[in-house]
Amino acid sequence: MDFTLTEEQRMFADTARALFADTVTPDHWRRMMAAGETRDPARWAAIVESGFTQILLPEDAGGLALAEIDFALIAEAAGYVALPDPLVESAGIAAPMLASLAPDHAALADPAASIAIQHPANPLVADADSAAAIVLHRDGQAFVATPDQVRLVRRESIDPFRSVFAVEWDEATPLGSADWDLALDRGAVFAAAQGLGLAQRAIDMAVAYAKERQQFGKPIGTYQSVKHMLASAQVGIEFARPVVHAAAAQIGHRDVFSRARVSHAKIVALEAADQAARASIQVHGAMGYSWEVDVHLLLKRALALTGQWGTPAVHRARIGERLFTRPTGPDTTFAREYDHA
Amino acid sequence: MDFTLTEEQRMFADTARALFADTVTPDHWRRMMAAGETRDPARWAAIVESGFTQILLPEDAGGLALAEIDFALIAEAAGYVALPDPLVESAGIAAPMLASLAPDHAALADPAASIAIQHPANPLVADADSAAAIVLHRDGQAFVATPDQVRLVRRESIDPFRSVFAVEWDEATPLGSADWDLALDRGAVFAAAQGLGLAQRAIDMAVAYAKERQQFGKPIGTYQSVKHMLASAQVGIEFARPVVHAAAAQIGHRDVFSRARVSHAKIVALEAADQAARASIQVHGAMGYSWEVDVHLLLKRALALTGQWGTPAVHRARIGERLFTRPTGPDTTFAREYDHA
Amino acid sequence: MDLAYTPEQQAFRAEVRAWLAANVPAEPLDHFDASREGFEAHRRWEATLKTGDWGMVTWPKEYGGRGLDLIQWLIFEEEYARAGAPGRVGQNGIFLLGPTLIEFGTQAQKERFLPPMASGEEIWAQAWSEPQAGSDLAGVRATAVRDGDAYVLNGHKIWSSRAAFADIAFGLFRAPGSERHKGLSLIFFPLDTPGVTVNPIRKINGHVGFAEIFLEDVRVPAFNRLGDEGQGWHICMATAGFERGLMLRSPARYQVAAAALADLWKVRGNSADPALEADVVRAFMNAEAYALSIYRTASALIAGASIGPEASTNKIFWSELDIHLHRTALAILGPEAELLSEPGAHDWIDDYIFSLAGPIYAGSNEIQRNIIAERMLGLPR
Amino acid sequence: MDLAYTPEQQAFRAEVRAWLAANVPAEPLDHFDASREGFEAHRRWEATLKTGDWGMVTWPKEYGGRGLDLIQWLIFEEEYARAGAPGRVGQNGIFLLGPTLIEFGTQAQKERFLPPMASGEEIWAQAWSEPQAGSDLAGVRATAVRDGDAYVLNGHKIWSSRAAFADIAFGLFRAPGSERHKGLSLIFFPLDTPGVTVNPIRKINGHVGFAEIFLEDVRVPAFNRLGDEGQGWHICMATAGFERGLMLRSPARYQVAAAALADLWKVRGNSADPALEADVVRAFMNAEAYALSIYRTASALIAGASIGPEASTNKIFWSELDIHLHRTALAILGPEAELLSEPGAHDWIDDYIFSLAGPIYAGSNEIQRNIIAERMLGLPR
Repeated sequence: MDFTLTEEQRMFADTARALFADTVTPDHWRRMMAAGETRDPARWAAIVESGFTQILLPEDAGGLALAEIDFALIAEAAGYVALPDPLVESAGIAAPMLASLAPDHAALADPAASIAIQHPANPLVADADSAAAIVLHRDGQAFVATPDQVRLVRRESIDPFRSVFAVEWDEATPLGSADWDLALDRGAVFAAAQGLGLAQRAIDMAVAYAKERQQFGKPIGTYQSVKHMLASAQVGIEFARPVVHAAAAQIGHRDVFSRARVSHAKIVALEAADQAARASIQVHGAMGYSWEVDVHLLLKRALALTGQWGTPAVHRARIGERLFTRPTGPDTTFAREYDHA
Repeated sequence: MDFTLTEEQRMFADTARALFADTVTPDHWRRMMAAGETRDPARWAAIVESGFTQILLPEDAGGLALAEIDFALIAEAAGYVALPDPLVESAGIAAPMLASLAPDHAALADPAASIAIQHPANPLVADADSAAAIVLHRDGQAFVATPDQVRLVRRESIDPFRSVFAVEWDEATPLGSADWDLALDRGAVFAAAQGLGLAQRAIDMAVAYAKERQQFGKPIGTYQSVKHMLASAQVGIEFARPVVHAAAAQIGHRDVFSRARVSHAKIVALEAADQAARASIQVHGAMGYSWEVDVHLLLKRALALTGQWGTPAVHRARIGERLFTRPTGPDTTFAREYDHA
Repeated sequence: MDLAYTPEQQAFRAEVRAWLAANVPAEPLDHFDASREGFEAHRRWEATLKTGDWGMVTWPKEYGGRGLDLIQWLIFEEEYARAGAPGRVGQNGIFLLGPTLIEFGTQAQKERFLPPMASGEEIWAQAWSEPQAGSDLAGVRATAVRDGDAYVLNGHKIWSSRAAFADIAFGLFRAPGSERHKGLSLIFFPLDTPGVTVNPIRKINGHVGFAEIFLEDVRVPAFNRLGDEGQGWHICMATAGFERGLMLRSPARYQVAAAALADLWKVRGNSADPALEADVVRAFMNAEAYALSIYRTASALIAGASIGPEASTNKIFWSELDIHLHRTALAILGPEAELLSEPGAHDWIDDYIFSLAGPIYAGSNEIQRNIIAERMLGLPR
Repeated sequence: MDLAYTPEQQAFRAEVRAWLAANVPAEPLDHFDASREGFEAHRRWEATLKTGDWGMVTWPKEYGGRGLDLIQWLIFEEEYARAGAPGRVGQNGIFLLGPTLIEFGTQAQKERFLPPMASGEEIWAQAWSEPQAGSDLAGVRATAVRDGDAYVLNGHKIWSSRAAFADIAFGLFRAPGSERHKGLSLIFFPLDTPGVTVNPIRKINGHVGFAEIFLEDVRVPAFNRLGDEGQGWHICMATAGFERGLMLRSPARYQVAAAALADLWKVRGNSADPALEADVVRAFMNAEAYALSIYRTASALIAGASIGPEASTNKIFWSELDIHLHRTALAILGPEAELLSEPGAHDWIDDYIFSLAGPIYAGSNEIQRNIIAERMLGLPR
């Protein structure tokens, strides 16, 4: 029993944070919004260069064959900058699924290629237009297509960096049965990890503002109402993070216990993100309600991720299944299905 | 359309407040708790003297034939002192029901007699032991008995002033069909009115304490966390009171609209009481958690009343029926069933 | 207490309903903060309202009103919201400044400013905040120097709603050297006066709902000062009372939204989280409670009472109910909550984003809770 | 990261489980705050625990412990809670003072105080608060005057848990004339020392969980001072860290309560509000999250980290989850929530009342939020 991260995991996370800190500044956000863009080619090249697109791919597909907990730390760093580019869905969910079904697919051979995924939990497909391949879903079976083989209808998300599409298609390359539950688990746990990053960024921005902004002759950060709002939001993060990390570490169990933990992570991490973003907007006052201060990007991303990869209700039902049909109590915190079979 | 109280109504309420301020002081509470008593004969005599037991009785039963809104103001004053004696249930619910079924019953002839009532919404009967008559319920029919004609099994409530009994009985005097829905409406709206009083008392006690108690060199009432906790509780009261008063004024409509309003009043007034009592305990600190400071009496009464005369879930369902099956919108605030028949 | 409308009130409701049914545009207008076109379309709607004398029904007839009481005003608001009539682009004028003008203005000022306010010929922006004076409004630094029959204004205002497209603004200006609540005057300045520069600011939904205003030696007639010189703080607090109180946020809009939420639940509830039904019911309860509270206040005002610090409880209640209501809608919409609406559909996500401004503007809810604690409950400063 | 127990850890769990199964009293004991009899019954249980060397498994063997690590302590706590074993009447000693004594005590102090603490022969009360020093602990006024090899104590302590029946207490005393955080010393005083008067105070459930303590010229040996003279505040903060951190509230009790809540739901859910299922699930989630967080902290401590201001997040989280969990149970119980339990049944109402103390004691949640804001987030004082 050891709940600490390895040196290697911390290094990976540091690398990701440093890369994103350089390449996703508020200036980048604003330039991209002004131009209506949702990807940045130079940034994507740096991401590919760092190997982040290949973390979860098996070695025979040229990947690093690392685990979900490793990728979760990168997703958390991506959340901290509300990363516009499709790293998390492509490298965290779509690529590993495609690799499990069609390891020789051409899109996997190019580390710079992004892959999109249609999933029954999501009505729309993110970044389908710029993908080298789209993994498709029909009646439990998986298919694959390129964007020009399907009809894409763009819908407007409140998140200016989310490029989402209704995908209509008649024919595509069949890939056989696929593990859509595992895709959901990965989608949920990486959304949760992003939620942690979004939440911490929102608080960090609010703290910085509250130290500077003066009202009634002193920084607003000296007022208890501001302190307590942000402290409560930080409590939310502190008790979401261990759940997210445990969920990522246990995802491979693929049983009712691990699925409940993934669901728990998804619910509380996005709640933490929403709470922190709203607190941050309130602390920023009118400034927080303006387009010029970027805290709204965090709020909107948290809002979008809350509904994707399983709504809170879907995930609560999975936790309920574990709670009401399996043993409970303090000796079951790390239980696995076969322990009780 | 006039949402103000009449001069006469305000006078009644003032009389009640003055009477209770004199006869239900913290000293009275503590003496009664030490003695394990739930009624005070001298106080009851003063209540009877003021005519409060006869407000809702018809004139031919010696009553004042006033309306529920009049009695609600007295119930609010009773809540402010967590009145131990059975005025509200006896004079507000049981006596009017008995008067509607058996206007010549002996218990009604004596203004000092208290009457208890068994109702399908409540598992137990309050103050059944000291009642001159107990109105009983079986299969929608009403019966009446004296305490010695039934078997009373005392149960312990967390509220030291609530004397509650399981009532077992084989035979009693039949009174025919009764309007149990009207009894529920009265029980709910007067519980709500008591909730307003409980809530305001809890806040008043906390404000008084927060002005006196010093920490870190100044009164704790200067801290925003204390201010905002109490301000939020006060908001709860301010937006419960108009609902309670409207519910009491409209109870006679006896339609799906008026029942939804009664239910609304019951839910929010007891929520306000609970919120205010918990805030008051927190503001009092360890003092609030001790038996010596009486704020716990308010918390316990609020807790007991929350479950009696319909739980929040029961009342929410009644509001749902109104919301989902009747017209909604700003022109329906004061709607009555026949308006839309 | 009598909670039934009189026959006269019922007849008035019927009159309003009939007029609106005949006059409300069939197609929704572009939002008045979204574009100049949207703004001007709303101004034309105000002119249409004027043809029926509906600009501000509580005002005296000589200023474009109908001289009605607050209950009738509430009935008008109810029918207005029920009809889905356009938002009031003139709200800074008719709901905020107007009542203050009626209370503090001279006869000449009322004659000059009220009729075009009621008709939409002159649309008002507010200019309360400055970069260093938000919650701490007494920290305003903009100055007004008397020069003969005129004032010369200098300073920097921000978060001025409607200022991007409006005609005229009101704001607080201080005598040079004065401090805090003293030396402030409430002064009007047309936004096309030489020396005024207006820079629009986008809200988080992308609309230009705000602007910052730079004033450099802006010369306005002394006639444009409301009340006495140095009385600005007092007047401003009266205006804030209206803003937090029953004028700015009439209950009808929440009742309409709560009804729309119930409709959404009827359509989508089967495929949504069943636990959300409690929130749908709660949203309805909140809207009802707010309406009942405002009716009670209106009755008390008609009976001669005045609004005190309890207006701050209104601000907190409506802003929180608004957020809760829209969050419930988003939760029902689930994975589709993030999507901007298709044309003609209820725009839940945009209304949610708008609701987040509620606890911030018109005095943040933190300030409101301070006011309740100190002035209603008597806790020490 | 490896979230599986080692074979050794599993064997340890089995050992604990077997011992508890053989030794936990079949009938629940009277609460230790309810009566002297209940208190002494718990002391006897501590003696029984001692026969298995289970007094405080993390302590060194020479002081009555087993020298185990924090993961093993958590496993012990899990099995202890799971077995429904009696509450720890010695918690002020073993969880609060003990770790501080191990860090700051002399060899002689450890030998004198730890073994009877681990065995229950000497039961400790805490004496932090004074009438004017609650949240503001640095406001204590009780004094300690050095007189040769002794201290003479004077003052008035209050809200001392266990003091009604305990043997000895620890508290802060100041050098006369010193102020605030300076000049304080942490000193132990047996409650039967001449000059000590203990007046029990009833909690809102009627139990005598607190006492106030009057000290009049109470003479204790200088040996009873922990750490250096004047170092009391520093030591006290270390103790508070344990109190807010993982020691005082091990997660197992909440997991047991959450499981009981799920059982209550299975039995009564059909006749309760269906919306409450979400709260039952939430209570389980909260208990799990708290357990995971404590496992993470324990792993970090084993790896050499130390507990900082984040301990304050623990205090807030467990106190709020405890209240939420019990409120959910009361809501499920509906009209029967007010009733004290029948013998042998889970006492939801009494546990709810107890939970309300959580946000108050061991530093109110308001103080904890200040600490998080100032020391974790770096906001200005």
